Amino acid sequence: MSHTSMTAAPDKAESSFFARLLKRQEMALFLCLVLVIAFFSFTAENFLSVRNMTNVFGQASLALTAGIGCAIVFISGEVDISIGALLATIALPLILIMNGTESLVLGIGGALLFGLIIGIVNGYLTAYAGINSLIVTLGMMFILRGGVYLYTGQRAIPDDAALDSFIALSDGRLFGVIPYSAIIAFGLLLIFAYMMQHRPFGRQIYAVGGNPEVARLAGYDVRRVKFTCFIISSLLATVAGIILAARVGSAQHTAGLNFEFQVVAATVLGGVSLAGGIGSLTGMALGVLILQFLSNGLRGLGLPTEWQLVITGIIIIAAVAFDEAKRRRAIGG
Amino acid sequence: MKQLKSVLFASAALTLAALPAQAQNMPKRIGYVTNYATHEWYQNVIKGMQARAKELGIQFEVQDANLDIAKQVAAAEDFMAKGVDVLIVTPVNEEGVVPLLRQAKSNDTPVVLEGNPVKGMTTMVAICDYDTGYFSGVEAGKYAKEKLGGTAKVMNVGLPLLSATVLRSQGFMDGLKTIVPEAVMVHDLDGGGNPDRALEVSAAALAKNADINIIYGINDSSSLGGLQAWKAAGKSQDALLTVGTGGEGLAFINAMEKEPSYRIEAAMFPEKEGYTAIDAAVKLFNGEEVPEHIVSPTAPMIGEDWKKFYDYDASTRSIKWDAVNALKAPEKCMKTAADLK
Amino acid sequence: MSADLLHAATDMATPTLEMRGIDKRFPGVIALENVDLVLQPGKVHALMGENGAGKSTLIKIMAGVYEKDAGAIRIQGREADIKSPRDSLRQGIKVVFQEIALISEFTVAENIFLEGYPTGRGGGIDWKKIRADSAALFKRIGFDVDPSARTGSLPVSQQQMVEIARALAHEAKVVVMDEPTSSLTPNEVALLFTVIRRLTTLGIAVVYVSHKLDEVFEIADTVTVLRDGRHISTRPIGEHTNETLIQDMIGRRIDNLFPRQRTAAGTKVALSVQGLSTAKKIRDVSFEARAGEVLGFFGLMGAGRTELAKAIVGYDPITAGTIAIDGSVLAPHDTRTGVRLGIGLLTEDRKTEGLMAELPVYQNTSLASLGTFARMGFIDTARERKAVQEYVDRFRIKTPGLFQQIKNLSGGNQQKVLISRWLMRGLKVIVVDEPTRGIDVGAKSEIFALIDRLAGEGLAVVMMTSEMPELLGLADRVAVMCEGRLTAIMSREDATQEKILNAAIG
Amino acid sequence: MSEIVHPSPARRLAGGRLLGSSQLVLAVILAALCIAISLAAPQFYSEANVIAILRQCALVLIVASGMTMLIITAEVDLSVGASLAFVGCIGMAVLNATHSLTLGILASLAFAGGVGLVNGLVVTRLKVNSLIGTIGMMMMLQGGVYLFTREAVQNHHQLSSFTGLGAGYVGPIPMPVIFAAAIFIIAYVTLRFTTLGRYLYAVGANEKAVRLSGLRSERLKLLAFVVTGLCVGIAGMILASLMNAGQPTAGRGFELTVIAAVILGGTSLLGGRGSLFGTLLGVLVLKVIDNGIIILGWNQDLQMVVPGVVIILASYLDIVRNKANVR
Repeated sequence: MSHTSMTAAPDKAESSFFARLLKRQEMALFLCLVLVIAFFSFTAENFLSVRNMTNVFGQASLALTAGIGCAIVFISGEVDISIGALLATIALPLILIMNGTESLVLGIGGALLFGLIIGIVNGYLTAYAGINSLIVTLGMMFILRGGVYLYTGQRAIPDDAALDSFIALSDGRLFGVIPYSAIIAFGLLLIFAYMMQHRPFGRQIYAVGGNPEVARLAGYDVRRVKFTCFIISSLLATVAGIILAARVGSAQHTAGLNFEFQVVAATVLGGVSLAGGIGSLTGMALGVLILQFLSNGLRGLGLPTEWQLVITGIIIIAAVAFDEAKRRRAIGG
Repeated sequence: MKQLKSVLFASAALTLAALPAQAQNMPKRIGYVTNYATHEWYQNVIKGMQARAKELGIQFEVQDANLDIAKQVAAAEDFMAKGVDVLIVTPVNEEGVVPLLRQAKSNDTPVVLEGNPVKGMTTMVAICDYDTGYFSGVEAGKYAKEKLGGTAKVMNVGLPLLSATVLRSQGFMDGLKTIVPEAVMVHDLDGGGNPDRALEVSAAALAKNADINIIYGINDSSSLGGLQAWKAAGKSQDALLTVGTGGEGLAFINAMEKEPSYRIEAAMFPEKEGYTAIDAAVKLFNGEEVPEHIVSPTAPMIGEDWKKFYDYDASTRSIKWDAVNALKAPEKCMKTAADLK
Repeated sequence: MSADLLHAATDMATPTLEMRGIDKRFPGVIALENVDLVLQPGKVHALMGENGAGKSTLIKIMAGVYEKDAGAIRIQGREADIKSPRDSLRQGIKVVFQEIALISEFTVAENIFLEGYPTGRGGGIDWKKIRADSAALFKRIGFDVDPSARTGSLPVSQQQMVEIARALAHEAKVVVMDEPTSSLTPNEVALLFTVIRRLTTLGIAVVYVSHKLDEVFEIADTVTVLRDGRHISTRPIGEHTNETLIQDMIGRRIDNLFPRQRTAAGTKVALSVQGLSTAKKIRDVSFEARAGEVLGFFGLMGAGRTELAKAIVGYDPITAGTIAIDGSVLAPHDTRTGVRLGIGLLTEDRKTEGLMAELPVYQNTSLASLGTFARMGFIDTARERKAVQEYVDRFRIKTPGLFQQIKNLSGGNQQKVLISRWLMRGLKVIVVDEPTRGIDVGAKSEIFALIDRLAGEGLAVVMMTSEMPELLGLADRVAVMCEGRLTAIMSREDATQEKILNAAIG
Repeated sequence: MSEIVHPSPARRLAGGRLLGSSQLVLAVILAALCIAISLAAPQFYSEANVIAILRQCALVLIVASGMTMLIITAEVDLSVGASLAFVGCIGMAVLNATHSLTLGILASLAFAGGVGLVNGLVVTRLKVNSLIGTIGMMMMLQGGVYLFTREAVQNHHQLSSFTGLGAGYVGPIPMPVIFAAAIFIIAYVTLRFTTLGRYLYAVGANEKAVRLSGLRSERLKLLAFVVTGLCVGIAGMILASLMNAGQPTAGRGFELTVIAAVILGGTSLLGGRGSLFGTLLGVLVLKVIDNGIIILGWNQDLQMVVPGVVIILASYLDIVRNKANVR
C-alpha cells in the first residue's frame, strides 16, 4: 500500500464542484443509464411510456432492496450469496402466518424475525466463528433452498388470506402511477444511503471493509460491524421477499433462483468492489437500474432470453474491466 | 420447410371449415409469456401458436420467464404496457400468477392460460395430465402382461415440483393397475425434469432395487435419463419397458427407433396445444363463451405409431395436422390438480 | 539503582499511566516478564530495545491490541481494564503505530476523526465541523495538507504526519509514537518535535519509541530500556551516553556492526543502466554497478529508491532507457528475462512481495531455482531439501524444520530465507531494498555480513537504503537520489553525511 | 509483524503427509457415513450401487481436479456448469457432422479449453475479479447454448465408441471412473511432484513474490483456467455419452457442486493451500450423501440441506482445529 500511493498528486479541493461530479464513478454510471434509456426509446416500442417506466421501477424494487444489503456486505469486505434462497424462504412464514391470522402485521413481523435469525446465523459464523463468508452463505443457500423444498413438498403455498393491504403491495400505485413496491425500495435506498454516508456506523462499515486492522485500532468492533452487516443484508432480502410474495401472491419455492447472481452482478456493475471499502449505494442502484432497463428494453425489442443472457454477461465483464482499467490508469499516473 | 407449409395450409383449410361461419373480429396482437422457452415442449407450443397466428393474420409475440416467476410477472406487465389485445400465459407456478390475473382484469386484458390452472382464471388450454398417464399406463399394462410375464415394478422418474407431472405419474400407476393389479411403484424419484439429474437419481435407485422392470418418466428427459442410467449400469433392455411422456421433441423419436425397451410414448402434441390456445384467445377477444378448461388431445403411441402424427427428416419434425386434429379430446379430465389435495 | 529511580519518579506526581509487573506469553515464548513502565504527565519517555525486546508487545498492550497475562495498569492512579483498542482509546491512550493506520479511501479530514465522528442534530455526521476542525488543527501545528484530499493519494511521509495530527484531535492523556520518523524528511522530523513539545506543555505524557539514538537524546526526558522481554533500566536521559544506552539495549558491546571482509571491488561492469525513466517516478537515471561491489543508493522517503529497484529488475514497466546485465540488454522488460540474465530483487516489503506465508520454509527458499532440481518437470525433492538444508545451516536460519510455515519465523530469519532464495538461483546482480527493515540489531549484523559476503563472492550488490550508518558501513560507492533523479555518485572515501544529505535534499 | 518464533509442531504442508489433518476429519466423516448408511440399507454396499456412486463421482471429480488447481491459484470459475452443457452439444453436433469421435472430442476440448482461455484472459489481462468474470461467462454460455441449438442434439450415428465413453466398462469398472482416475492421478502428480504444481501453489500464496522470482504468474493462472476448461470438455463429452445426446439443459448447479466439493476438501478460497486428495474425499462425501438419501428412501430435498450443513460444519471444524493447534 505504501508504494502505489506515493506518487499520485493529492486531489485539489479547489477544482469545481461540477468537475468533481464528473469525475465520480456514479456519473459514468448515470451517463451509461441515460444511454441505455436513449437507445431503447428509439428502438423499443412504448419504452418511454409512463406505464412502462413505472413498471420497470416496480420490477427493479426487488433487486434494489436486496442490492442494498448485498452492497453493504460487500463494502464491509464480505459476501452474501444466500439472498436468493432467503427470498424464497421468507415467503413461508409470511404467507403461513397471514393465512393463519389474517394479519399483515403479524405476517411481516414473522418474516422479519425469520430473516433476522438467518442474518444472525450468517453473521455469527462469519464474523465470530471466522468461516469464509462465501462458504457460509453458499452452505446457507443450500440449506434454505432445500429447507423450502422439504417444508412445502415443492408446492407453492397460495395466499388464501388475500388481505387488501398485502395485495396493495403488489398492485397499489401512489396516485395510480408509482408502484408502492418502488416507493419502499427507493425509501430504503435513501435511508441506507444516508446511513452509509452520514452516520458514524456507515463510515465504520467503510473503514472495516477498507482496512479491518485500522478499523480495530480506531476502536471499532470489527466483528460486530460485520455481524450487523449480515443482519442488515438478511433483513433487506426479507423485505424483497415480502414484495416478491405480494407480486406473485404466494410462497414460491422456486422464487429467487439465480437472484443472488443478478444482484451481485448489478452491485459490482455499480462499482461496489468485492475487495471491500469501495463503492456506494447510489452506484449499486444505478447498476440495478441499468440492468433492469436493459432487460426491459431487450424484451421490448422482442429479443429472446438467450440473447438477453449473452448481452448481460458481456456488459458485466466489460463494465468491470473498464472500471479496473480506469483505476489502474489513475494509479499509474 | 416446404413440406411444413403445405401441411399448414391443409390444416388451415380444415380448421377454418370447422369454425362456426360467423364473422369474427381478430385481435391485432397477442402476447405469450411462456414458462421456459428453451424447453422443447414450449418451443413446439410456440411453433403451433405462431403457425395459427400467422394464418389468422395476428401479430404474435413471445416472452420467456425462464422459470423465474418474478420475471414472468415483469414480462406480462411489459406486454400490458405495450397494449396487447390478449395475453396467453403458461404459469411458472399455479399460485404465482394470481396477482397477474388481477392486474390483467383491472387492465381489461383477457388472459388465456396454457398448461396449469389458476384460481380466478377465465379459461385454460391444457391436456389432461392424469388421463395421459392413465392411458399410457393401460398400454404399459398390456405390454407387461404380454412381454414381461405380468409383473410390473415401476421406477417413477417424477417431478414433484408441478401438479401436472404428479398427476401423470398417478394416472400411469392407476392405468397400469387396471391390467396388472399387483403393479407397484418401487421408487418415486425427483428427477428434476432434467436429463442429467434424472440419470443421477435413477442410477442410485436402480442399484438399490434390481427388480425394476418399468421406467416411467414424466417427460422425455426423465424417461431417457432413467433409461440411460439403466444402460450405464450395464443391464440388457430385454426385460424392460420404458414409457415416456410428452413427445416434446426429437429425443423420443430417436429413442423409439433405437432403444429396444422404449416402446410407449404418451404423446401430448404441444403444437396442437399452441394452436388451440390461439383459437381460445380469439374467442375471448370476441367475448364468446368458453369452457373453463379447453382440453387439448393426447394419445399413447406404441412402437411405430409416431409416424402417423409426425414427419421426421433427421433434423426437424413436422406435425401432421390432419391426423392430430382428428384426435378427439375428452370434455373433462378424469382427475385434475384440484383432486390432489 | 534503577529501582530507586523508579521510586523517585513516583514521588514527583501522580503518574499519568502506570504499568506494573506486566507479563505476556505467546505460544512457547515469553514476550514480557514483570515489566514496569511509569509515565509522568508532560514528559517524553523513550522506550528502547532491540526488535524482539518487547517494546511492540508493551505498546500493543497499552493500545488494547493484546491483553496482558498478568500485572496491573493504573491510569491517573485508578485501576484500568484494557481489553480492546476501544477501551484504550476511552482511557485517553492514543497510539501512533509505525505501520500507517489510515483508511486510504477516506479524506484526510475523515481519518482525523475516525475514532469519533462529531455528530450534529439527530446523530448525523457533522462534515462541516470535521473539515473546519481538521483545517484548524493543521494550521495550528503548521502542517500543510488539504483536509479534503483522499488519504491514499498522499505521500507516505504526509500520511505519517496525518497520523500524528490525529493523535492531537482527541483528548489524549498518553500519546505513544512507534518509530514515528522512519519515513519522515528532516523538515518533517523538526515539525514532529515541535508538535511533541507542544503536547508536553499540555501535560500529555508521550512515549517515544525509536532506534535512533540522536533523536532520543534530543527529545526524551526519561529512557526505559527493555531486553528479551525484561525491564533493564529506567533513567533520566542525562545519565546516558550513546555507549551506555547501546550496552543496556544489547547487553554486550558490538564492536563491529559492519564486519567488512572484502578487500577491493572488481572493475567488471555487471549492471549498466542508461537513461532510465518510468511513468511513475524515475527520471533519466544512468549508472553502472561492478561485480564485487556494493553500490549504495541513498534517498529520503519518496526519492524513488524502491521504484528504481523495481524498474531495473523488470518488475515495473519503464518508459525510456536501457538496462544491461553483463552486457545483455534486459528485453523484453520483465522479471522472467531479468532473472534469466541474472538480476533479482530482495524486496523491502517481505510480507506482500516476498514471503509465501502459508508455505513451508523449503518451498520459500527454492522458489526461484526450482528448475534446477527438476528433471522433465518433476522435482527431486530429496535433492531440493538437501540444498535448502545447506543454506539453513550455512546462514544459521533458526527454524524448527524445513516444513515450518515461514510466517512463524522471525523477521531476520525470514530475510535470510529470501536471500538464500536468490543465492540458490545464482545471480550476477542483486538489488536489495532496505535489507534490514524490521530486523533486530543482532540479526542486522548477520544480514550485513551476508551482503558483504555476496559482494565478496563477486556479485554486484545494489543496495537501497534510508539508513545512513548502513550506507556508510557497507557501500563501496554511494549514489544519492532526489525526486526520481540521480543527484550524485561518490566513492566511499568521498562520502560524508553532509555531502550525502545535501545531494538528497537536492 | 511480530518477531516471535512460534515453535509450534512443524506442520507438514502440501508436500508432506498424504493425509493432512483436515482431510482426516473428512475421511472420518466419510467412513461414518458409509457405515451408517449401509447399516440402515445393506444395498448401499452392493456392487451395482458402489459402481453407480463411483460413476457419479467421476464427472464431478474430473472437473473438481481442474477446479482445485484453479482455486489453489486463488481464482475460481463459476462457468463450468454452463460450459458442461454447451460442450456436450458441440461435441455431439461435430460428431454428427463428421462421423468421427476424435473430431467430436477435439471440438469439445477446443471449445471448453477456449472458454477457459477467455476466462483466464478476462481475469489476468482485464483484471476482472474471477467471481464476476465467470458469472458473466456463465450467462453468456447459458444464452449461447440456446443460440447454438434449441433442442437436445441427438446422437445420429450411435458410434459404439462414443456410447462407450459414458456407459462402457473396463472389466467391472465404468469408463468414466477410469477417465476420472487418470485425470485425478495426473493432476495429483502435477500438484505434488512437479515444478508446475509447486508454482501453482506459489502463485496462490503470493503472486508478487512469484513474479519477482522471474516466473510468469499470469501465465500460470491462465494455464489453470485452461486446464479447468479442458476438464470440463472431457466431463461434457462423458455426460453427452451417458445421456446419448447433447443436452443444453444439463449442468444446472454443477458449478456449485464442484466448488462445494473442493472447499469441503479443505482447499482455501484465498489460494495457496489445498490438496487434491481432500477434493477426492469432498467429492465422495457429497456423492455418498446424495446416494444415501435415495437408498434410504428419504426425502430427496435433503440432498440440498445436508451438503449445506456439511460444508459449514467442515469449515468450522477446520478452524477450531487450527486454533487448537496454535495453543
